[in-house]
Amino acid sequence: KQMTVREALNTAIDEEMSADPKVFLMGEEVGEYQGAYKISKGLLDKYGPGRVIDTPITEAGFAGIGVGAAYHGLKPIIEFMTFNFSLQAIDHIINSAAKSNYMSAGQISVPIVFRGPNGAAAGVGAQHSQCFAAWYGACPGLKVLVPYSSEDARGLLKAAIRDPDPVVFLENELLYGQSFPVSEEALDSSFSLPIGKAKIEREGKDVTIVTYARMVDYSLQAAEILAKEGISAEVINLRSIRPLDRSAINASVRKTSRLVTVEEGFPQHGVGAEICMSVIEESFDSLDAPVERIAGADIPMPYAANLERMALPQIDDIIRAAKRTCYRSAPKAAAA
Amino acid sequence: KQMTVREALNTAIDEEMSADPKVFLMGEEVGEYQGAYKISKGLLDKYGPGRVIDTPITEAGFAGIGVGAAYHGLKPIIEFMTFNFSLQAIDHIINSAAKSNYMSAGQISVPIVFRGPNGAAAGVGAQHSQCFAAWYGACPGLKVLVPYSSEDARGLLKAAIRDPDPVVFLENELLYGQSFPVSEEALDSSFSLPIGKAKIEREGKDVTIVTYARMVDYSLQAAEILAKEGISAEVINLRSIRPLDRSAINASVRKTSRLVTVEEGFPQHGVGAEICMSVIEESFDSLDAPVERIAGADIPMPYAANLERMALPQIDDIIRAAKRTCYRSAPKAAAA
Amino acid sequence: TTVLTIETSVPFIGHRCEPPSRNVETTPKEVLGFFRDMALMRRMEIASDSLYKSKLIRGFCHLYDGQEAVAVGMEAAITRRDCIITAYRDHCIYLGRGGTLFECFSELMGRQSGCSKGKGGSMHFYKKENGFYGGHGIVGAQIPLGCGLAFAQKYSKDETVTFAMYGDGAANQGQLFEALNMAALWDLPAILVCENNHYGMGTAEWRAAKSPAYYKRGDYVPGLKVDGMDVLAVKQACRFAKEHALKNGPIILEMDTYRYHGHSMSDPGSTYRTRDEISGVRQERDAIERVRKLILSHELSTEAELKSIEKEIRGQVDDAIARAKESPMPDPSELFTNVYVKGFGIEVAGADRKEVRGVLP
Amino acid sequence: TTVLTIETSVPFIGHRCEPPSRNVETTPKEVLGFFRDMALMRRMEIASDSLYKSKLIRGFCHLYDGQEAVAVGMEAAITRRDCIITAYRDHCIYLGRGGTLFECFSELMGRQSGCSKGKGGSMHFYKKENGFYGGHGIVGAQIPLGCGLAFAQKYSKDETVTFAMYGDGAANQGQLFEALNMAALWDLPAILVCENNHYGMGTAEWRAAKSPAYYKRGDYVPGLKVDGMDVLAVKQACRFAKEHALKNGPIILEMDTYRYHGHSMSDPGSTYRTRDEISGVRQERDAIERVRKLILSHELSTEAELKSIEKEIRGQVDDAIARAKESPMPDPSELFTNVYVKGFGIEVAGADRKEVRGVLP
Ligand SMILES: Cc1ncc(C[n+]2csc(CCOP(=O)(O)OP(=O)(O)O)c2C)c(N)n1
Ligand SMILES: Cc1ncc(C[n+]2csc(CCOP(=O)(O)OP(=O)(O)O)c2C)c(N)n1
Ligand SMILES: [Mg+2]
Ligand SMILES: [Mg+2]
Repeated sequence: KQMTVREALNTAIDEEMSADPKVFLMGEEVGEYQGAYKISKGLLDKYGPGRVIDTPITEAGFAGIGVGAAYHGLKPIIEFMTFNFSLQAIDHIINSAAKSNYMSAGQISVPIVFRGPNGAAAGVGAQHSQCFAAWYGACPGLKVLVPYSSEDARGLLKAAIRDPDPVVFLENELLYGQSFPVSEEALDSSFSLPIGKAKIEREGKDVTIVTYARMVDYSLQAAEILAKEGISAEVINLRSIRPLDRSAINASVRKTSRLVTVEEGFPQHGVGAEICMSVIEESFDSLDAPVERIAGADIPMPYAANLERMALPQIDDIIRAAKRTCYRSAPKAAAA
Repeated sequence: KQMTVREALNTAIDEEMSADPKVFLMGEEVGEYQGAYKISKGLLDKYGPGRVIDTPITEAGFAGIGVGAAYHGLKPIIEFMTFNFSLQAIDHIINSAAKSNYMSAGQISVPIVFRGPNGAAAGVGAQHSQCFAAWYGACPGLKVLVPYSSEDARGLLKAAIRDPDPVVFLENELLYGQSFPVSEEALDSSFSLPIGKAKIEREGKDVTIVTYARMVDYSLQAAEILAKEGISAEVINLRSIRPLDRSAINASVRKTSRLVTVEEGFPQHGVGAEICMSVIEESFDSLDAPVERIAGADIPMPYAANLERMALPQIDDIIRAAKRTCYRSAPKAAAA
Repeated sequence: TTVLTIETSVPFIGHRCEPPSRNVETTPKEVLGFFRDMALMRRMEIASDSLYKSKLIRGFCHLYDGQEAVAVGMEAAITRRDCIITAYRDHCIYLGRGGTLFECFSELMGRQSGCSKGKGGSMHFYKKENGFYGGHGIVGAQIPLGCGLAFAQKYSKDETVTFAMYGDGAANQGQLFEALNMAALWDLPAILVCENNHYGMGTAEWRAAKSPAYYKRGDYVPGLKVDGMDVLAVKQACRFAKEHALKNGPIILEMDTYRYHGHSMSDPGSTYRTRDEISGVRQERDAIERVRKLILSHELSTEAELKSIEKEIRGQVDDAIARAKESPMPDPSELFTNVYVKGFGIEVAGADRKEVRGVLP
Repeated sequence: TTVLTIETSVPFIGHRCEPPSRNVETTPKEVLGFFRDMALMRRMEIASDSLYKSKLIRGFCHLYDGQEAVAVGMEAAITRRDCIITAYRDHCIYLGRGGTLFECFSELMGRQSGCSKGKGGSMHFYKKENGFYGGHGIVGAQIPLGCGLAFAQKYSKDETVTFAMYGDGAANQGQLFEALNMAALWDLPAILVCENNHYGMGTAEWRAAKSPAYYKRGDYVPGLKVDGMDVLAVKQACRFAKEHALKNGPIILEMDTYRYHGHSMSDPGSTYRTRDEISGVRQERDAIERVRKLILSHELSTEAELKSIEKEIRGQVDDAIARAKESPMPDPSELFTNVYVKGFGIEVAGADRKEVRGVLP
């Protein structure tokens, strides 16, 4: 069976709301408008305005209300229309949610999910295109999930909602409409995926490509092309940025001896840098070539289509980096 | 001459305010109270309430007002009582300040400084101890400075105030009272330090220790002890997290072949990871040992003195890591 | 020249202030200018709608048609040394501040000749030399920014004011209350203009605000409720507000207005409001039709002349679009310019730092 | 038992509500309990001051002496199923909710036996089983959090309410206005208690707020101004507010109170206010002295008996301190516990991940 990521998220929320009356959904336009990106379609009708709650445009306020409700034992799902707007509420995510269980020595747990689209969409400019995986992933107390496929979306969101800790759940707008095959098992309402475990999307032996979210798609396409040129790439879909599955990454690199990281976010202090560090820490001697990093350009996102394309990783970039690790260089005409 | 970091910051602001009437200081308790940490002592008296402005406890509001004033051509210095509270205002730092010059293709420049103490103080618990160097350092459009000594503080703050771009200036509360020698040159009101250049605080040949802010102090102490044991450590004080002085770091590592990174912040996606990546990217073949990372523990900051100590890098940690890079291990009794 | 005195559609309603007179002075020239300016804005937005549908404009695009009287009436009361800042629904504000159709369409299509060289996009127009400070995508953020502009004006003793525009949805944002408190404490010459088009995206005002009387939401700050579909009322209110702000500090203007289009191009705009409601406003309150009637009833011009103005406008718009379409995309070297004013000659990386690198200017 | 009816010091002042009666019903037992509870709090804070000075307490430490009537009067009107949340000035709220002196001093000294096992510190006390949700260090953050507790109470049909406490300085925070709007839209049983001690750190209320009438700052939300130094007035107001909130949604209580100490231990508390002002409040409005007088004038007890209560309290405090001092620091293994409820057995690193590693439970 095929299912879009949108359906996967929608059914995950639906099933968890029907399983647990403590779960509710709150955010801007989640109810009557059916979600700015229609993720919550039908839920207001089904669960009513007591559990599907439209808020004013006041992220700090409703994120704080969500965290307070979680302190009291409810299980809020807080939707940010996009994660760019989570900056208004980030103090509650970090200081009110992530740290409370620790500061209270376990008295105040915070079973909450913050979710919404993260990173670049298409043509939405600098203020609406930022990826927050590295930022949230830096913070102890949070769990940070980054689904790619429909199975990821369903399994990880269900796990997130059931999890007793605060989870930042980063979706991707450009994947919402994408269809993926889903297994019977994944369609079961009891389905969930383990938090903190990466998935090997494609096995390979020459180079490991570690990536997440939409870049898994690009990396798989790159691997396909590389295969034709005789390079066998292993593609790891992280699924979870925090906890980071260091053992899966290191196991793969110990096999392939080469590593390319791919992310859409800004490079400095990014996910790629951490993956590199984790491999240097644990598998330095296995590396046959420098780790290659492909990331968003180190600039605010431009609007113009040609610049936007240059500002984001492309399949070619991944291929080129992978070849470099195998010491086959294919320089690109200098563009700037 | 000796000068405390507090005096260095105070005189830097004072001199720049006296040199340029467009410079003003705004924040909580900066005026009548003389600054929560007395950085602005005497400035209200000297410049009056029109230029030393006490605000209500509304960071989003006054940071936004500061950025707006900078759009119009003033040069605001916005003090956060600590950078933890910058989370309330972070949207203005990122979306209103860092991205405007780019989005407007150079029409709207934002000559503003956001400054205040960053990272751990002593015994102030999880909500008041976070280091934001890696977060802000990830964002194009910002410059991020991290002074260690009094000369750093004076030279970098003066550079920041004069700079036409938004600067995040991360001070350290525990260094405010510390005295450092300052040169004649640094006392001159024309003094400033270049943004984006690291400083070699101590030359060495066996291992490079790259660090910033208070950890420079610890690293220098570690280097001293290492020297007694025959290991010559080069200590690099980054001074600037963004731009990151990749060439200074790589030049040093190419000399020593070994690298230890030291930071107080959380490890994941931290400054150490980026430094490691930058060396892997540029000097992979020079590395004789895995890069070693010393960082804040991956937990919210605990209050109790013994736990707090374990949560922060100690001199011993740096020594041990440096020795590991030289293949002399000295394991520590497992503590947890 | 003749001076006309026209009565506003409805009385102003004041909060902690004595409202200005309903009788607004104007001239035939001004009224005809209003017609032309508003018609031009309307046409530009309709054309943008088509360009979006033919995929020449990408991403978010928020149209202003219906609300033109606010932009035009405001300009009539102020100078270009006064500042304006607004949210993402910014095309017409830009035009009102002296921007050209060509730069506007170029920006919308991401061309080098755009007002932000194609780097900003629909939501990020600016015209600093005429006091327009954008074009902001984060709901509510422009309010403290606007108060900051006003802070700078007062600091520099400019005797000018700032109009910070925001929607009814934005009116609940905490940073509004933070900024307003400071503006009031420090008597900043800030005018908060709430363009109440009665919906924030799909949310009706009363579902988002316990008290949707936005002109009163400053509590201790004065406010004025204005018919935002009556360009003369807007002008009168803005003149009044400017005077007030220079003397006494901040004031809120609630402009009762309406957007004809959906929130952005992805919103049909008809699920949360009835078609009757929309057509009712068009028929009874439309700002351009109001001015057309005024012109005809006062015989300032003829129906035929107005039609020919409209035709001329269509030509201008079509021409600007044609030229914009011909304009090149930004040069790839633009990728790395403007990240900083002063880049120290530092290297900056593209997606693959080993291939695409720039040196910051 | 005897019922006493006592008149409050001053009348309540209502905003958009009919204030409750000045005549408060109480009993001798309750009044004596007030005396004991407030005296215990006072003593605890004075002792904390000494412990801080002898460096047994580290970091920030914000004392509550002067404001005891708020914590005690509030508890008298509510149950432990009602929730309280406050800022960093939290020791006495914790005590009021049934916390012990021993756990309090242990936490202050960072011991394993502390109410947060030494991990929280002065600002982060909690007692969830009695409805106390902390202990928050970020000014204003506890207000939406408190509205969230109220949200949960309403969601779960608990028929209970939440008291969200904040200072006059916090009262300007935008998130207050955001949360209040939602609380009002959704009729949440949230009571916003503004403890107006007239200074936020070194800033007098009028320097931080254009309108320091905090009970009115909810604008469209009802409010009540209360003498926060009169424990019976506080009790009356809280009872009134609880009833109101269950029926009609949020309400603001402004408690006119005073902190005797500086803001925190680093603030002498005397640069921005006069010593006369402080001693004036102590002499004329002190909450404990008011109750002492009440007890003596109504002959509910004797001067000697009250002294002996105070002596007993001193003993309790000294004893708790002695025991807390004996208590061990947290075990190093605690470093990695409670980061998550469910750690999946994942490894977590200390400063040197190759040496100190924990496995998350
Ligand atoms: C902080 C933030 N939250 C959410 C959004 C998404 N968003 C963009 S416009 C909008 C509605 C704003 O409505 P209103 O303020 O009434 O202005 P209007 O669109 O009607 O002009 C929303 C929710 C945003 N851009 N910023
Ligand atoms: C967001 C934020 N900004 C600044 C601070 C620093 N700070 C701590 S308490 C305080 C004063 C608060 O005053 P008030 O709300 O009146 O409470 P009081 O201390 O008088 O009880 C300040 C500025 C903080 N903790 N959080
Ligand atoms: Mg609107
Ligand atoms: Mg106070």
